Amino acid sequence: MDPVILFFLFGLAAGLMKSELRLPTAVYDGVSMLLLLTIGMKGGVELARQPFLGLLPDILGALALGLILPLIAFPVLLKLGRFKRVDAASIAAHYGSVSVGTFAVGIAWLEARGIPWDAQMALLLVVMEVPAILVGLLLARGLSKETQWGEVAREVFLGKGIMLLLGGLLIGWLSDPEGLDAIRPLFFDLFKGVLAIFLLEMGLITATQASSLKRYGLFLIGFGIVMPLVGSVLGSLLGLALGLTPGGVLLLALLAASASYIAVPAAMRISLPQANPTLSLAASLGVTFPFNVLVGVPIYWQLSETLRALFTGA
Amino acid sequence: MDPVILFFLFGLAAGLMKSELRLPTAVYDGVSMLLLLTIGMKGGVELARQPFLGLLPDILGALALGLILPLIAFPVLLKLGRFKRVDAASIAAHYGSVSVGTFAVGIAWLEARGIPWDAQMALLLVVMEVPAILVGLLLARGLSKETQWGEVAREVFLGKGIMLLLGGLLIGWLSDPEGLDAIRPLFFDLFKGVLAIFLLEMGLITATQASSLKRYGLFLIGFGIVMPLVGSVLGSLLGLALGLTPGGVLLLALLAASASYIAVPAAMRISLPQANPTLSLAASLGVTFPFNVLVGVPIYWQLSETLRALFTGA
Amino acid sequence: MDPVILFFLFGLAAGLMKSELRLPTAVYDGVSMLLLLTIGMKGGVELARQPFLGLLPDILGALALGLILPLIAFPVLLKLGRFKRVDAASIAAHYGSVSVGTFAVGIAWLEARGIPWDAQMALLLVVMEVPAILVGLLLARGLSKETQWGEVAREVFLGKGIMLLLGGLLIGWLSDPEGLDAIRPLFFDLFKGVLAIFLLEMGLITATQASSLKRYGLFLIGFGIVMPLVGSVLGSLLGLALGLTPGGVLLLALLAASASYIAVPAAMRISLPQANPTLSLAASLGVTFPFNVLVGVPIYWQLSETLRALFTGA
Amino acid sequence: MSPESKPQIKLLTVITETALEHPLQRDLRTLGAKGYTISDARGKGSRGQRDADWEASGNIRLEVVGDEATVRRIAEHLQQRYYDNYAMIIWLSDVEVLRPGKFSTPSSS
Amino acid sequence: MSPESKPQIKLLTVITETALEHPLQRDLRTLGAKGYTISDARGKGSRGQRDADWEASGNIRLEVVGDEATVRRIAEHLQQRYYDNYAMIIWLSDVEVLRPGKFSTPSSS
Amino acid sequence: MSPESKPQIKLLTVITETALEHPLQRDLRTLGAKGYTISDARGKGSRGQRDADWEASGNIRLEVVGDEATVRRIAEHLQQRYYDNYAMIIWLSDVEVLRPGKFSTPSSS
Ligand SMILES: Nc1ncnc2c1ncn2[C@@H]1O[C@H](COP(=O)(O)O)[C@@H](O)[C@H]1O
Ligand SMILES: Nc1ncnc2c1ncn2[C@@H]1O[C@H](COP(=O)(O)O)[C@@H](O)[C@H]1O
Ligand SMILES: Nc1ncnc2c1ncn2[C@@H]1O[C@H](COP(=O)(O)O)[C@@H](O)[C@H]1O
Ligand code: NA
Ligand code: NA
Ligand code: NA
Repeated sequence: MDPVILFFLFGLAAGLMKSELRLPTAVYDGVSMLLLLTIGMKGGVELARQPFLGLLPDILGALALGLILPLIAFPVLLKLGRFKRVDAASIAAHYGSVSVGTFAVGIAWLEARGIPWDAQMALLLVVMEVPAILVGLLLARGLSKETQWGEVAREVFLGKGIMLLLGGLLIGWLSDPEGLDAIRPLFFDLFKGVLAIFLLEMGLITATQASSLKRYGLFLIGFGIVMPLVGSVLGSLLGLALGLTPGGVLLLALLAASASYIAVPAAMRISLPQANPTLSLAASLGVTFPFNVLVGVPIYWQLSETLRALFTGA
Repeated sequence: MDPVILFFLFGLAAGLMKSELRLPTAVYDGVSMLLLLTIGMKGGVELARQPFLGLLPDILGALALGLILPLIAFPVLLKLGRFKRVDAASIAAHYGSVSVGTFAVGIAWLEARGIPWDAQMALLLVVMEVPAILVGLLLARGLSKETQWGEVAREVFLGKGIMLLLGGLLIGWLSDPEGLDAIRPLFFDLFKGVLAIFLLEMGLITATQASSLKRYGLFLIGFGIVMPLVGSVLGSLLGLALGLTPGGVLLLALLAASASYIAVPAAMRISLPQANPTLSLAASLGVTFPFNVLVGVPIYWQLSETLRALFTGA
Repeated sequence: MDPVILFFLFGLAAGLMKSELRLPTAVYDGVSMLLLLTIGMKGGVELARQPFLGLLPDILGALALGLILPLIAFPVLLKLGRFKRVDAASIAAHYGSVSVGTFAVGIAWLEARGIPWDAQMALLLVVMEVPAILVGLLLARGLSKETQWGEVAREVFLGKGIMLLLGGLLIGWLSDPEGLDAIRPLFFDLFKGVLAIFLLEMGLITATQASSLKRYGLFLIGFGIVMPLVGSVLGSLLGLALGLTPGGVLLLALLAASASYIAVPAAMRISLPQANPTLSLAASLGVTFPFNVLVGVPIYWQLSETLRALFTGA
Repeated sequence: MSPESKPQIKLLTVITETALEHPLQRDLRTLGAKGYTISDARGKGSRGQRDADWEASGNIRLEVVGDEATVRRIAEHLQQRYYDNYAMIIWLSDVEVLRPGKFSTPSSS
Repeated sequence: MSPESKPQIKLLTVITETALEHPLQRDLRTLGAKGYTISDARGKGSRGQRDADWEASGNIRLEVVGDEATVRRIAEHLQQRYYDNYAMIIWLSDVEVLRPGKFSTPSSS
Repeated sequence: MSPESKPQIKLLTVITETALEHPLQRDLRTLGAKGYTISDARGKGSRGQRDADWEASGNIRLEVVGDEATVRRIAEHLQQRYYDNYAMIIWLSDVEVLRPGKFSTPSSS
């Protein structure tokens, strides 16, 4: 088995056993920062290698995906799940946005198999973080004057996650290759080890969602599994339509399937405080994240290859 | 000289000079976690390579060693050292258990010399952490009803140290070799550098024991040197009896010689609060740890080789 | 562009945009410690390779430079800048001392170009940290009895920075080459990546000086640029007089040009509390550090090469 | 120290979610606090365990010293604005500030 | 604010060894505390310097707000159970809690 | 709890720059404090924002419990020695210490 996945399972088991194992916050923060910077830089390096032409359709496609996904999730949560309006809107926003940890697992999975992916994927990751937040706020309160959109934008764009991804992208883009070689040992060679440590902590955090899950029951579990499957289909189709490589299609499917557990919760806590944060975290962190990491990636690979065969006849 | 040892001496000197040098707690915690995981994984990788047969005698032997060592130490501390019953019991428990930092130094010493060791040593390390704690509690209070054995077991088994060692073992065991290659740069290539940082902090901590040592005097110093020598003889003999490789015999001698300064103090503080924690820390951290790290390892190597020649005629 | 510089610019931009990006204190501390140890060790390794003869002139020269620089800066700050006596003295002390972060950037710059430098530079770095502090205190209060020189010396010599540099020097000096190879992956291979992280945080910190700069105006900005230029000329000349290699001359110019932002502020806060710390930090951190890192290094290289041609006729 | 000579100085202590650190700082500026102190904390209350295990689950401990009127105004504002939707507890106590001059709006400072 | 209308609310502050964090949390649950706040600390007292240099040598600072009876019961329990064997100091002070309803067991809540 | 039976015990709280941690510890030793507790903090006051963003810009929160005379002596010393040149705020409050014996110099301990 891939040790990276074993680290996640180990964290999950330790957490469920209520062990005292815990990563110091500073270590977890440091590890997350490294991942975000590295993912950004990997993207930036590739972008520098090829013409910038033709990225606009990809960006618009990713934007659209980020807008549509919460619109699919919202009525389901409201009608079937019988959640309050604000809670349905907040959960929907989580699923329209993306998870960088999940994306990192996807990258590691492709790297382990030597499958390349499209340079712009890191950029699309950034693009997909934001729109669902706006949709979520609109769903919750309409075009209410109360919403301080400037505030929301500041909170999201100046948040740690997007800053590091964009910063990494720009650094990767503008750096000379020899310069990059000198920082490769820290940012690139350690990538998978750092991801392992990150997943250990994610396992521990996932375990803390168990009690919320028990309380809020089966519907959230079902939603947390079905919604990513729906997302992965849409993501695959968009990837194929955009003509991405197989690796790129997988990553877009994974982005669509993943749910935010950092940027969106933080934005919702400030902009939509009436929404219960434990609901959305239980779903995105307690169900969807482990589902994607443990079994989702190969499923989406299979799915995207099947769809490719169907549509391209290849 | 080995830079790893120089890092320890540097920390010790800086501490004794009352410099302001200090590792941030989060860095120390992170570094300890890496060491524990790596040691576990190194063990697990080897275990995966060979048949599991024949480990039971080793495990039983290690358990016995962990039970016998505190029984040797206790009367000496009570009669010769004139310590209170609870203090004698607590110190005895520290010496029956083991120190992972010391074990890591032993591994680095063997690696530097290209001497292999037996796969199960990391497992025996885990096995030897616990029994002495139980013996210590029994020595202090007999089979008193007051002792909440369930509590004690939870505290010990779910503590950070054992969790990480066992987790590492399992991850190493179950991982595919290619997967491990991808995390090697962080966990294996950095091992000795990380050990150096760890020993720097250990030197600083050791220095904080100087004042306690001054107060509690010569007996503790003598005990902190003689007891590991006794332990190393028993450990060597057990290793030879179990038919371990020379590297394995050294590591078992070192485990027996080492005294706990993390797991046991934490367990004693909760389960035997009347025992004075500065006494046992002064001995295990202020005397035995530096003794083992600075001069013990080569002595035990010599010793174990001599005993091997004696008994096997080789 | 060199990614290391891009990391600094990224931090600066993020800081000026008031993003929430911030390195956890423990990570910043850990990263600084690694840099200091590595710089010390790099120096120590080289010192071990060559005869110790002839270092005395270099040490005396560096000491003299550290004494002269604040004597040049002080009257300018007092007369032209119209600062209070204590503030002029404190700022002068900052510019007589050195910045390890700047030195690290210089080393990385030389390494990237394959230019060697003299082994003793790390030693001279240590030598130049201290004397300016004493000059600063003397300038502020004369040989006042109030000054507890013992205290000052303790504060400076036992501070984290000098301890780690000296410790690293000694470890590098006394270690066997094979031993060093085993810790190379952490301390040497990661050096430039660690420097990148460090500069990211330095950019963020530099940005926090913007408001002080606005308040204290143009003089500080001018001083923060002209003073390093003056220093670099003196440093270059001294380096040439001492017969250093081109790399060594550059590093000495850079040391003279750099201003302390850790050791001296800490010492001044305790020993000269009447001095306003925001003034000296605004200059050294808000102006001189970015100037040296962004444009200073190549300027000083050009300068030192020109001076070399002038004086040696080479 | 007779009650008529000095206005009562109060210490306001607020324990709440880390997410509110920035918004609270803005509020304090608007509401006329002369200063504040923040430290990190964890805890448990009517809205569950807040373990500081990770970013979103920590608490902060905010302290504001000031004259009674200002401090009560701040407390009431925070309660009204945040209490319903955030984990939060607020308490007041009497303190004596050395150099209280800066907190007494009427006469000095 | 007349003493007969409201029960006195007290703040209990305990400084003790980090090792007691989990046991104290269990005790608080048993003894009926409605909540608590913990932060990290270091210090010095009759049982020596506790520098937080490493795991075992740090302190925690525990705060519990509640009605006087509950808080005194907790304080006495902690003192009895831990004071002899652990570094520990306990103090009480008067506080006024906004929305104190939840702390007054008799009438409301 | 009648005022004549017990001397008043006070809690002194000081928020100041991290740079003063060591000097203050020395002062407390000299001035006869029986103990102290320190934790890390950040904040804002008349001398600007202190964000703890990096080493030199953090605050500490120092607490000393003791009999009124000792605590006032300490407070006055700190104020005199540091207040002009360092970010610092000092306040006092009444506390009741369990086992206050060790703080009352006259009779016991
Ligand atoms: N009775 C209490 N005593 C001390 N701290 C409390 C108490 N109740 C709540 N807290 C703190 O305030 C935070 C929010 O409380 P709550 O809104 O009741 O969940 C908790 O996480 C605790 O840190
Ligand atoms: N007089 C005091 N004022 C403030 N904190 C104290 C005092 N005495 C003790 N402490 C704190 O309580 C902890 C335990 O105290 P002790 O049991 O007296 O060693 C110390 O490490 C300090 O953090
Ligand atoms: N009114 C206040 N309430 C609470 N804390 C304060 C107050 N004023 C100042 N402080 C704290 O004391 C530190 C120094 O204050 P100052 O000397 O006024 O800048 C600040 O950084 C704050 O942490
Ligand atoms: Na998604
Ligand atoms: Na042992
Ligand atoms: Na200089």
